[in-house]
Formats: sequence, structure tokens, C-alpha cells
Amino acid sequence: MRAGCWIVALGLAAAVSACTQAPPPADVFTPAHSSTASAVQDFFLIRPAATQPIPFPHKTHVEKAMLKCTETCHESVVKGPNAGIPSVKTCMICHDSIATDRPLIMKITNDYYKKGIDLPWQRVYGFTPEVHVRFNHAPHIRASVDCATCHGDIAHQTVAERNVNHTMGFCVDCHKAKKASNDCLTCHF
Amino acid sequence: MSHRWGMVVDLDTCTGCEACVVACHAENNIATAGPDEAARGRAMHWLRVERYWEGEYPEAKLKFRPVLCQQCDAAPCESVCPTYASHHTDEGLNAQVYNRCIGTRYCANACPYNVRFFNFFNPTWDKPLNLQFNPDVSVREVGVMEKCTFCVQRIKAAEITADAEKRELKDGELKPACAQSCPATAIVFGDLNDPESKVSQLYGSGRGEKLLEEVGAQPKIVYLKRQATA
Amino acid sequence: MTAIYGLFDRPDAAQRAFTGLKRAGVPSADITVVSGEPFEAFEFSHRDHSMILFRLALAGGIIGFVLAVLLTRGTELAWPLVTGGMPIVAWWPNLVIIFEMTMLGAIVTTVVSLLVASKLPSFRKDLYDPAVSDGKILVGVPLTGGRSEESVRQALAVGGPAVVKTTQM
Amino acid sequence: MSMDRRSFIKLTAVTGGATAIAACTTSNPENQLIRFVPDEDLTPGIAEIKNGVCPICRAGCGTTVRVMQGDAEVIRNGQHGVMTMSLAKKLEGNPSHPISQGALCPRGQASIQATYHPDRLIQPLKRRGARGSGDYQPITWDAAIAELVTQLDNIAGSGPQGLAVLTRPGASSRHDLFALFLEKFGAQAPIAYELFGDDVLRRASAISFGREQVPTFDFANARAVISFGADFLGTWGSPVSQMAGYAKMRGGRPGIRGTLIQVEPRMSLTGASADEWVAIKPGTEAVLAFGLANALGAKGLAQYTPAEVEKQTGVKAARVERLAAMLAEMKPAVAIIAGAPLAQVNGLSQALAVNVLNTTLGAIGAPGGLSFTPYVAPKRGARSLQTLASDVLSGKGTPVQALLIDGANPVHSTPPGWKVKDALAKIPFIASFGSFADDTSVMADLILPDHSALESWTDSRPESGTTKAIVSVAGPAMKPLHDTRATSDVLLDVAKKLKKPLAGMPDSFDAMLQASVGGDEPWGIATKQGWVEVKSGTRDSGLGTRSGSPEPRGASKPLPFTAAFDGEPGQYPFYFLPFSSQAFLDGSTAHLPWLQEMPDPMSTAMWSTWVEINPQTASKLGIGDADMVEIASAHGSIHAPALISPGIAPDVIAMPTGQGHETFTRYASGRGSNPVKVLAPVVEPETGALAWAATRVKVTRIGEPKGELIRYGGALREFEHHRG
Amino acid sequence: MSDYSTTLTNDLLRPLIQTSWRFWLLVVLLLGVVSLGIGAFAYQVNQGIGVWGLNWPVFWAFDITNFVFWIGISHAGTLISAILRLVNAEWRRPVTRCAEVITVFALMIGAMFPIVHLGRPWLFFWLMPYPTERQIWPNFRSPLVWDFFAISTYLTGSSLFLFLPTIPDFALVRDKTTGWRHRFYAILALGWTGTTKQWHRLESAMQIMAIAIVPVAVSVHTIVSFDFSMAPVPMWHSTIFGPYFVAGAIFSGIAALIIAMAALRKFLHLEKYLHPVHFENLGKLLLMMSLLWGYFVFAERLTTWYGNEPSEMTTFWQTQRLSFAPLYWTMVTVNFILPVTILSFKKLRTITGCVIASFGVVLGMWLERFLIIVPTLSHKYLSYSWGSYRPRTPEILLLVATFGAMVLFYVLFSKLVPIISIWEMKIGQHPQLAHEHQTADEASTMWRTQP
Repeated sequence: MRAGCWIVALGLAAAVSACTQAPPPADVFTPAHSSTASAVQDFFLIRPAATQPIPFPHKTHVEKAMLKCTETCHESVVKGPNAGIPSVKTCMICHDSIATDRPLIMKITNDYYKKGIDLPWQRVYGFTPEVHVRFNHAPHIRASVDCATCHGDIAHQTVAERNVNHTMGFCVDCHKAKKASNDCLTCHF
Repeated sequence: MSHRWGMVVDLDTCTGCEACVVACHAENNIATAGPDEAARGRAMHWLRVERYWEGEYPEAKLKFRPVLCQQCDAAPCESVCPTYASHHTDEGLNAQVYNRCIGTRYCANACPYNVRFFNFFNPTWDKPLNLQFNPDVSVREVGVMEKCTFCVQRIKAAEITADAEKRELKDGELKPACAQSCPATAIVFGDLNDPESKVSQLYGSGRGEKLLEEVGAQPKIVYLKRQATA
Repeated sequence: MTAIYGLFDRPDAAQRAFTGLKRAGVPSADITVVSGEPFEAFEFSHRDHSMILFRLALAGGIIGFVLAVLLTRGTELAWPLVTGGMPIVAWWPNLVIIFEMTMLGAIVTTVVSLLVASKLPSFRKDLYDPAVSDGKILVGVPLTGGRSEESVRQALAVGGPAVVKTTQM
Repeated sequence: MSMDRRSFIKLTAVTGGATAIAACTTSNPENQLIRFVPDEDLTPGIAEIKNGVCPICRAGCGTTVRVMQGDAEVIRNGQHGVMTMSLAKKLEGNPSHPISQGALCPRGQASIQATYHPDRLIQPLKRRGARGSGDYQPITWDAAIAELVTQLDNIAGSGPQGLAVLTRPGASSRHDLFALFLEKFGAQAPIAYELFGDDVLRRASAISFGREQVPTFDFANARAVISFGADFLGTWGSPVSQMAGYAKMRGGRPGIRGTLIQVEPRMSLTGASADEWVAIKPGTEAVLAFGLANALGAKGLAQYTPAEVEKQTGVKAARVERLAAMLAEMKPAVAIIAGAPLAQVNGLSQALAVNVLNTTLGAIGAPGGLSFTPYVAPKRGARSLQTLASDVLSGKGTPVQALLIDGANPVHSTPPGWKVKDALAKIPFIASFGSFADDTSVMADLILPDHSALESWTDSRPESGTTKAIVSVAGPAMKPLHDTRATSDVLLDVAKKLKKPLAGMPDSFDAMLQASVGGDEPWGIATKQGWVEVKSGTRDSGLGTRSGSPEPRGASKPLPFTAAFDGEPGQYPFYFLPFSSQAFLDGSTAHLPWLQEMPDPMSTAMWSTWVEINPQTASKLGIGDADMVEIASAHGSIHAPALISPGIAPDVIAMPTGQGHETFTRYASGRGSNPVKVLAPVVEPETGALAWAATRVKVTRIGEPKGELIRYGGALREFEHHRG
Repeated sequence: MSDYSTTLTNDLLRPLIQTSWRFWLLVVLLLGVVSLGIGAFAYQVNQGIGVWGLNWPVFWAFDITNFVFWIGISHAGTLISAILRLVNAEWRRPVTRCAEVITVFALMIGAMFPIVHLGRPWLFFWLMPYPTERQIWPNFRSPLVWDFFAISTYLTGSSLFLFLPTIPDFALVRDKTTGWRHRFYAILALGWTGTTKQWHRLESAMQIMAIAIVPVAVSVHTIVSFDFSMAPVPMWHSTIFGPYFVAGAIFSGIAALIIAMAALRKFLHLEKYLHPVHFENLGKLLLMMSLLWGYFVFAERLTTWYGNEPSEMTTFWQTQRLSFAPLYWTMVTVNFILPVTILSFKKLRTITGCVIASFGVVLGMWLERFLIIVPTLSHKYLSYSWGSYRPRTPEILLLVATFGAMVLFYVLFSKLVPIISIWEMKIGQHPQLAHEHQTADEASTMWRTQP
């Protein structure tokens, strides 16, 4: 039970400095957490849900517009590590002509695109820095892993949600099943 | 064919210019300690060029030896790590898994070459210097060990590309930052499992010797001795 | 149920009372002797000699050993990672763990079986008198099996001068 | 059964502590700034390789730039936000490039930090406080250019001779543009100043071989190289190509290993790689060169017998003979002289003496010898920085009304005797194009910060290091991070905006570049591979009419043959030898943190300067390792920690240049000390180049080490068996 | 009941019942010291262990020195008392408990340091084997994992070894007290009455424990020594380290015990029970260990010197003649010369003498651990990478705090538990048995001879 006592001790030590510790100065980059509180949040795997600028309906785009995830908006997913979140320019490819009368589309056009401001999408998935995961989408696509395996049935959701919990166990099980390398350096470097 | 990565350093052509040292910093997001911390002995150079004086004036001589992680096959740092943060991969790399590291620093103490470095604090970069970060390499945080990785990010990238193109890796297609930057091409990197590779050839050449071989860590870097006057 | 007991100043007195009770036909298993310190010298304490704890300790050790083997070997094979060029299942290092867990097994079982054997912790009312802590030695019998209070009092009297009390338990 | 971390902690009963902290809510720092719509189409995580030209030195290495997408905090039309843009990540040598050959020196590697430097000047500035105070106020580009235009218009009226430009030496379209601008404006050609300039060597080549140019050496095919003080593996000339050649000389040819002989009183980085290190009395290199030439059978040098050489140089006669024998046996052999031996009053004579030796060795234009890169030399003005300064102070000639500074930092790298700072203080208007506030540009009234090299069109015409005539050219590798403007564009803009617009200026800088490589077809190649071979307008690689001979010809006045040093030997017993630092050269790269923390190869010093002292000398003066010492000459004194080194002559005190900036970003300001500040204003009479190795000093211990010397390396020697 | 037993009981219960203001003052002071240490640790967790003086290449210094030192101290009690129980040395009776207490608390303090010294202490539980979704387990080849197992076994063992024989005394206190104390000790006594059966089980349990704890204790410090000897590092990679460390541990342990006993004797007025003869005996034991320690050091140094292996000689000369020589020779003086001179003479082997020697040894053994760690790390193989070390405030505070914590624990314990095992003292008064089994009459007659 020493363990318990120690965590409590740490916890309290942290709690003391939690609200006191000053965040690092803005003109300096550091991997340090902005505050002890956020450090503790990460420690307990507490992650705030992403809040999106507009409720983007994946469903509509996939079902009605018949768009393919990897072809229209997340095309870099087949080329390299990142799926990439499309900028407002991508939206306007279609939406300067399609459905221009809808309030949301008008919002995008006037409040963002015309002002030269991009939509502040927030990442739904993605790893915290301290887990040091260097994930590369392309090889997984080549290994014909379906998007839904890791991202759930986003295609039929409106706003994307974190459907799948990307724990290490989740990755490892799949790698074992598919006989992919389970060496730590496969993902962590 | 599985790879076994190795390196040869030619001490006869190395001029000690330290291009490799800076290249390593640039490639691997290694923090700059700053004068105060450097004075406390906390400067981090995954690759250092050791210099040793011999003799006295006017017969003084100087010899250089670039020292980086020797990627030992019987690495003392690995077996002492309680969490497997330091372990051996099937490609013969001596892996350092930052996220698994709890900072016992035991590996650094066990390492005969002192090539392991510790983040005593969270490193800092004056903005916007951080925009230069190599996105393929982690930025390490406080309390974790770090060391030369043989530029594993380049190895992985090259392997993934070769895999995508359904071909074997070509010798010399992949170089760690130090080898790539060396103006005297004193650093040669390659696959020891490929007998045709330049590194394998030089490995065989008589001039080779390993650093502190007597310690028995079975280092994977071979140093080609400095030659005498022809 | 009622019990009756006498408090004696000296172990030899207690011993006499003990013998007296037995002569009075009380089976020695029914006789409780309570003292503030062990009296190895006297017959009344020879009754309970037993090697059970030693055997249990051995068993505990074996359990610890087995668990240790399973833990080390099992986890090493669960995710085989090479370190220092050693084999995946490295017996010599594992022996350290195995030894410690064996000993831990033995120690823990000993303590557990001690508590069980001596009915500890027990907070029900036992045949007891705080006077024991003043060095008195308690010899008592429950009044069961048609045993008469008188006969017991007489038997205890053999021990010599003693405070004799009856108690509910 | 298995559990994740959270449940494990719960298991170990921490929830008390945890909730206590969870009470403190944190805001998600992500996306607090607005995002701008990116104006490039990029694939995240995929690297793109672009060409570049290394901006650090004159070698003109071609580089490749690894560019990847990233989020940068930028200011766009006054709004602070995040922008996804392509960012340079890593510089490598351009594999196809004839000079860099795929490699890069440490300074080149670090040059990327100049782009992302926290103390970069990110917008035009106008001086508010006193000169040198560094108190500036931001202004718009329109205002800045208007200001410059008005100033120039005034001069154009009063006398265009009043405009002067100060640059670093080099050959590039940028230099040409400045020259052209001045020419059209009616002013004198730009003044190019650099502490470690090669004017003496060029003049010697002109005299001996009819080429006013730094020679190119074919190390790769040489069997023996004798170098008189030339740090060609470290900082001198075209280090990357020279190192490549050296590597081939050592190991490129099966069975043959070239030998390197280094002649210098203080072991340089090159000396460390030498097979023979010959410590020689400073300023007597010529004598040894003649001695060797004589031994190798050159005419008219009979008086330079080995004995005589020993008497003058301190190099043992036997050794002279042995060296001569080696050179005679190991053909092809070549001699090279640069650096300190030329920074003497007799520098030119010394260079000429080595030319004689090379002629004797038959190294001229031969494989394994020396030749000249075909190349167009930049226009050089008659006026030197020294004369400019003295003129300004004495009010002689047409007074300089306005000075434009492009990159040069003379306040840091000129001897106090030249009074450059005082002169600058007297010039009515100074504008600087530099990206950083340094010792010189803090004197400016107007700062028009340039793009970084990675953000702009760059080119360079290497003077040496290759046998081909090439131009290294590269377009911007990334969009500008800050509100800066390419100096070339500013010049062209100003030329248009002047009251009397300058005629005959190119329409745009890239048009000018395109012209410089000679048309569309080479331009195509250039933009593709980062360099191109140029045919037109270059001198051939052949030699001039003159060939080296003992009696220097063409010199206007008789040259001093023996060195003379400033300072009484009695009072100032030591030769003072400043040397170009492997990390900082003359100091122009001292603002780059990687180079500050790069352990110096020989001293392993980081973030500091040091003074190299011979062990015997140190013990004589009671100086211990890292003790603070004072170096004093007749012209000034500095303090620095002592570094006791076996690689230096007892009568020589050496010190690296590069540190000791008054102003040069947070990393270099006020760090270490500057050896140039004790130098005597002695020049080589023929070229007027600063004789920076001709000063004598005295050394005194002033105190205990107080952490001024930060070293990375531990022991000096391997296998030290301390027995107390 | 005999007067002896009465006075014994009263003397030993007095500290539990009477409390002077001095006690509270002391507790407050010690709490202050301890909280300094906790503060230093919190600061270190917040900032990173850069607040210590550690550097490249000296990655361990005070932290692991304290660890080894305190684990060493812990070898006083349990081991000694177990051995004395097994050989049934009569003079052990008043000594055993105050010895075992040292073990438990020293272990608790020592066992903190493997956690405190971590770069990321909040992840210390990765040292333990527990099933996680990561599906990865500790590396059983690592001596640090051995440490975890050894220390937890030893701590469990010695805590129980301390607790079991106190149960009867708790029962005694229960009966002798009223109010909250009564309820409190009633719980601790677990309802112990003292039937003959209970006594038997208790005694055989104690015997098993004694047998089991001895090899465990030996293994613990051997494993601690493995932390060093398993690394191929000059002057660490040595076969002598196991026994060397165990001997050193017992050595420092005895010293700590002597100091503790002297303090108890003085402040709890236990002169009647802790006689000079106890110190005399422990003093002899200390003398023996001091000689043994000297022997080990001599053997180690001489072998190194003859071996003349360059990398080892570097460290060797660092300690013998160079930067670490002053510390080294201080260690030799206080660990060997001082104790041997004092303890070899019966005249000097007084309580005071023993205490002085013991203080010397405690200091010396801390230095020994420091001198094993730092000179080696700062002068390891490649001389380019040599460095130096200088401690900074936080780690010094931590060191001080550990001593504060030790004293605090000890003071509180002696306030709550009879520091001398009362019932075992009583047995000490029993007439010696002629032979094991005898008739009631024999026993009675023998008892009758009692005064």
C-alpha cells in the first residue's frame, strides 16, 4: 500500500502547486504542461471532448454527396502519416455553388472564407505528446485496414466523435492479430 | 531479409569539424541547454567528437574520435532497465522508448560510453526556433533518457517507402544525419546483413577496431584506425 | 453458558489445580489455562505442542515458488523483448524473484495460520480475567456435560488459595 | 483481468488526491489564436526537398532544404494568428553540387536557425533613442522606403559621392545589384570588409600568375600537401570541398595515402589532422618556403640553406631537409598558404614565396596542384573601410552623407585604432538591411530587415573550390515568416521611387539572376539542380602570363620581407594570434545557439572564449587552467579564461574570434571577449589589408576561474593514470 | 505477582501514559524537519530533478546513497534479533524490539528513494508487476525490479516479525488502561487472552519467522549491492560486493541500534533493563563488524591495485589520492580506526564509548556508499566524458529529512508501544529448565526454589 500513500503524497504535492504554478512564458516552447492540473488530467487520461466551429455532417457528405473519405477531404492519408483536416478552401471547392443558401454554408463563406480565416477544427483523435506515438496512416491503408476499424462508423455520424479508445492495448492486439511488428520502435521514437 | 544496422567511422579522414554534431541536433530536436545548464554539465550531444592530446610541444599530436551510441548487441543499458524502455530490436537497434522511461538513469550509469543523456528539466526553445522541429522525431520531456537512435525515423521512413514500392532497401539510400553531413565522408552507415554493403566491406577491412571492446558490450560501430605517415 | 475459574498467583499452584481438575474427571481439552506469560515448564502447557505451523509454512513457501515461476516465465513469454543479449526467459535473474516470493509465501502463511490457529482476531467474550495481566494464572472450566459447580470448586481448591469466580460466556 | 492506468490508480486509493486536483480546471490551450487560410497546397507529413545556397561564407555551397508543413504563428495584416505553411526543417549538402558534394559544414548546418531566430528583426525600424542605444520604433514599409528615398534624394542633390555601401566580400547578383545601384547613382563601388579577407593572397596570385583570385587546390590527387597556416579543413576558403578533397587524398586511392604537413605556431583544426605539425616562428613562413624551394632546386635562393632556415624560423635544419625530401619524393605535391602568415606586414612576400615553392614543385595548373576557378570577380572600389573611417573623421574628401550596411559588422571586427564606431557616429544617415541588431547595425537610423536566405532568391559565384565556372542559385524554400522584404527588391523599388529614377536597373531581381546565368536554358537547369555551369563572361581557368619567381614583380613599392610586430618585445613578450573560430568564423554566426553550444573541436569550449597558452609559459606566469587572464597590447586589453594547450608555441598566445559582441541577439551579446579589440591597426602595405597577426601582447593572471570557461570534454588526454 | 514484574510493567507502561511538553516540542521540531524534505520533493517533482546537482555523467549521487544507507541501517534489528532468538541468547530480551523497530522504519525510509530518485516519480508503479492494457510487464532482468521484490518481502516480513510479539503486550496494556487507550489497545491486541495454545502458536510462529527472515535480510542487501555490481562499470563490477554490502549493512545497523538504545535508556529511564552489559556485548559485535569491514575494504582495494586495470585505477586513485581522498580517509578513520581503538579496550567500551564509535560508523557508512557511487560515475572509461559532482540544497534537505523522519517514527513508536517486550522480560526471570519434558512435580519443586 506504500504505492497508494505515495500517489496521494504526489497528488497533494501536485494539488498544492496545481493552481499556483505559473504557465511557461508565451515566447518559449516547452513540452511542459501549462499547469500541474493539466499534467494530472493527462496522467489520468482525462481528455476534453473536441468542440467544433460548426457541426460538420459527415453522414450527409458520405451518403448524399457520395464523397470518399480518402479521396476528397483526407486524401493525404494514403500518401503519408497524417490524414489532414481540410481547410475551408476544400469546402469551397463545392460549396461556392452547392447549397449556398444554407445558413451554415453562408456562415462558412462569409465569416471564414471571405475573411481569409480558416475553420478552427479541433482534432478528435490523436495522441498526447508524452505517449510519443509516431503513427503513420499510409502503411495501415496499404494493409487495407478499414477506416472504421480505428475511427468507428464516422461515415454515418454527423459530428465526428471519439468512438474508439486508442489505447496501446487496442493497437497491440491488432498488430498481434495481423502479425505486424510489435517492436516498440514500430510506433514509439 | 531483415536488416542489421551498423556503422563505420574512419578516424583517418575525420577532421573533427563537428558538422555531424550540429546535423544531429538539427535532425533530432535535441534541446540546447544554454550556458548555465551547460556549465552544470547538462549539455546534450548525442554525438560528440572526442579529442585527445598526445605528446608535448613541439611534438604534440591531437586525435579525434566521434562517439555516439554504439548500439551494442549485449548492451548493459538494456538489461538494467526495469521497464524495457531500453531494449534491443530485431534490426539490432538499441531502442530507447521515451514514453516507457521512468527516469531511473540506471542505463546511463551502466553505459560504458556515456552516450546517454537525461532531461533534467523540461527543455525549452525560444520561439519560433521550435518551428524547425523535425516532425518525425519526438520532443522529449522532463525525466526521460535520450540518446542516438541511428536516426530511426529515417530508417522507418525508408523502410515504409521501400515497402510501398515493393522493393528491398538499396545500400546508401538511407543515411543518418551525421553520415549525410560529413564532408570527409568519414561516417558510413548500412546493413551488416548485406555482405555487399559498403559498411560490411569496411567492417571486414583490417583497420577496424571497436571502442572499449574489452568491456564486452559488443558494440556495433567499427572505428578505422588513424594511419601513420605513408 | 457458565464457566468457573480460579486465579492463582504461581504456576505450580495452577498446575496443581489443573491436575486436580483432571483427577475430578474433567477432560484436559475442556480446561482453559490463561497466563500473562508462557510457562513452558508445566504440564498444562505441554498439551498443545504441535508442528502444524511448520508444515503450513513449507506449503506457503511452495505456493510462493510456483507463483513466482508462473509470473516471471509467463510475463517474459507474453511479450518477448530482448535485453542485453540475454535469453527471453533468463532463469538466473528470475531466481532472485523466485527466492523472494518463496520466502514471502512462507512468512505470510505462517502469520495467517498463526492467527487462524489461535483464533485471532477474536472479539467475542472468552474465558478471561484482566487480573491475568497482574501475573495471575487463570484455570477454568465451562460448566457443561452435567458438571457440577461444587465438584469443580473442590478440584480447583487443590491448587491452594485462589480467587474462584463464575462467569457467563 | 487487465486494467488501464486510471483504474489502477483508483485501486491504489488515490481518488482523494486526484479529485483535489481535478477541481482545478484547465483551459485547452489548443486553437486560441485564429487560423488563416493557407495559401499553399501542402501534404501534411510529407517532406519536400528544395534547393538552397548556403549564406554563411563565400564558399557558396549548394544545399538542399527539407521542407514540411507546419503551423507558424504569424502576423497577417495586423492580425496575430496561426498559419499552416511550409517550413524549412533541415539543410543538407546538395549531392549534385560540385562544391558541397552532398555535405555541409557545421556552420552551414546551423544556418537554418537564422530563419527561426527569436531575435530576428521582423519589421522595418526607425531609430528613436540615441545611436547605439538600440531603441527603435516599428514603422511600415512604405514609411521606411519613403524615408530612405528622401535621404538618397538629398544626397543626389548635394553630391552622389556622399553615398557609401558596406558589404561582406563575395560574388553574387546581390553584390552586383548594389554595385550597379551605386554606379547608376554616381557613387563609388561598395566597400567590402571582412576580418579574415584574402586580399593579400589574391594580390600574390595576380603578381605570380596574373589572376587576382584565391586558388583552387586539387587535394584529391595530391600525395603531399604542405600548408603554411592555412586552416583549409576548418574555416578557410571552401572548407567543404577542401575536406572532400582531403578525404580522397587520405583514403580515396587504394594503396596511396597522401601526407599533410602543417606549418603554424598554433595547432589549428587542420594541424590536428596533419601527419607533421611544424611549429614555426610567426612571420618567417616565407623563409621556410624558400628554404624548401632551394632544397628542391629553385634558382637564386642559395642563401636559404637549412641552417639559415633554422636560424630564422626555429625549424630544425634536419627537419627542413626531411620535409624537402618528402616533397621531392611524394609527387604531386602542393603548398598552400593562408590565414595568419598573410596577416603580417610581410604577408604578400610570404604568399609570393609560397608561389615560388609551388612553381618549384610544378604544382601550377597540374593535377594534384593548384588552379583557378573560372569566375567573374565582383566590382571592387578603390576606397577601403579604413580610409572611409579616417576620411569621415578627418573630414577629408567628399563627406559621406549616407551609409548603407548590408551584413558587414565592422564595429566588431576592426581594430580599435581604425575608430570605425566613431566614424559611423559622425555619418548623418545610416541604413541597415541586416536581419539582426549587431554591434554595427545598432548605429543605424533606419533598419529595413531582409528576408532570411531560405525565404528569398539567393545565388553565389564561388571564387574557388571547383574547376568549373558555376553559379549556385536557389529560389525561396519557404514563405517569409515575418514582415520583412528582400533587400534586392527594396533597392530596385528605391531606384524607381527616387526623384530622378535610376535608369538601366533590371526590372526584377530574378530577371537579373536569370541574366547572370546566361539565358533561359541554363536557368532551367539552375532552378532544377540548384546550380549551373556558366560559359559566358568568365575568365578561363588557364594562368596568366607571369609565373612565380623569387623576385616579386608588379608590386608598386618594395615589399618588406621580414615581419614586423607592433609592441615592444620587452614590454609585450608574446605574439598574439587571433584565429577564426570553428563555430563562429569572425563572429558572424555567434548568434546561432547550436553553434554556441557546439563544443569547440580542440578546446571543447561552449558558450565561451578562451586564451590558449603553452604549459611552460603558463607555469612561468603562474597561470592555472581556466584562470582569468588579461591580454594587453599597446592598443587595448581584454579578459578571458586561460586554456593550457600543448599545441601552441611558448612565445605565442592564441585566441578565437567570434565572441565578445556588445550587441548580437540574446545568445551572443556580452558573451566572452573579442581579440580584435587588442589588435594594432597594422596593415599589409601593398593591399592595405589588416595585418591581424602582427601584434605583440603581455599576459597577466587576474584571478581564479569563475565559470567563464564552459567545457564539454573532461580530461585532456586518454588513459590518464592519475597517481596523485 | 512478583515486585519485579510490577515495576517492570510500570516502568515500561509509563512512557505510554505520561507525556511531557518536551515530547510534543520534539515531535513538532521533527515534523518541521520532515516537512522540509517533503517540500524539497514536491519542488523536485514540479521542476524536475535538475534541482539536484546531478549531471552528465554523474546520474546518481545522494539519492541512491541514501537508499543504500537506510536499507543498510535496516539490517540492525530483524537480522540481529532473529539470530539472537535462534541461538537463544538470554541478553537479547530487552534488545530485540527496539532493534526490530529500527528495521521497519529504516526500510520504509530507504524504500522511498527508488521512487524519489526517479525522473518521473509519478510512474513508479511501472516497477511493479500488474496487468495493464499495455500488455507489458517489468523487466525481471533489472536489479531495480529485484530491489522491489526483495524490499517488499523484507518489509512485510520484518513488520510482522515486529508486530507478532507485541500482541501479548498490547493485551497487557489493554488491561492496564482505561478510556480511549483501552479501546485502542483492545483493537491492537486482537482479542489476545494468553491461553496456553496461543502462547505455543506464537512461539513457534516466531521461530519460523526468525528462520525465514535471516536469508531474506541477507538477500536484500546482496540485491542492493547487485544494483552496482551488475553494471560493467569500474569498481562496481565486483564479486565481493554482495558480502561486502551485507557486512557493511549489519555494521551500520548495529551502530544505529546502539545509538537508539542509549537514547531510550537515557530518556525513558530504562537503566534497570538496558544494562552496560548489553552495550558491552553490542560493542563487541560492532568491533567484530568493524574488523570485518576493514578486511573487506583491504581485500577490495588490494585486488584492484594489483589488477591495475586502467579504468579501475582511475577511480581507485581518485579515492585514494585525488579529489575524493579527503572523504575516503575520513571514512576509513571513522569506520575503522576510531571504532577499533575505542572498542578494543574494555575500559573504553563504556556506553559513551560505544555511542561515540557508533556515530562515527553511521557517518562513515554513509560516506562509504557515496564513495562507491560518485567517484566511479564521474571517472568512467572514456576520459573525455569525465565529470564532477556538487550537491545542491534540495538533495541535502532530503538527506536531513530522512534522519528527522527516522527519529520521529522512533519517538512516536516508543510513545505508543512498550519499547521492551514485557512478557519476554518476564520469561527472562523464569528459572532455567533442566531438560525439556518433565513432570509437573519436578517443575513445581524447581519453581519453589524461586525467591
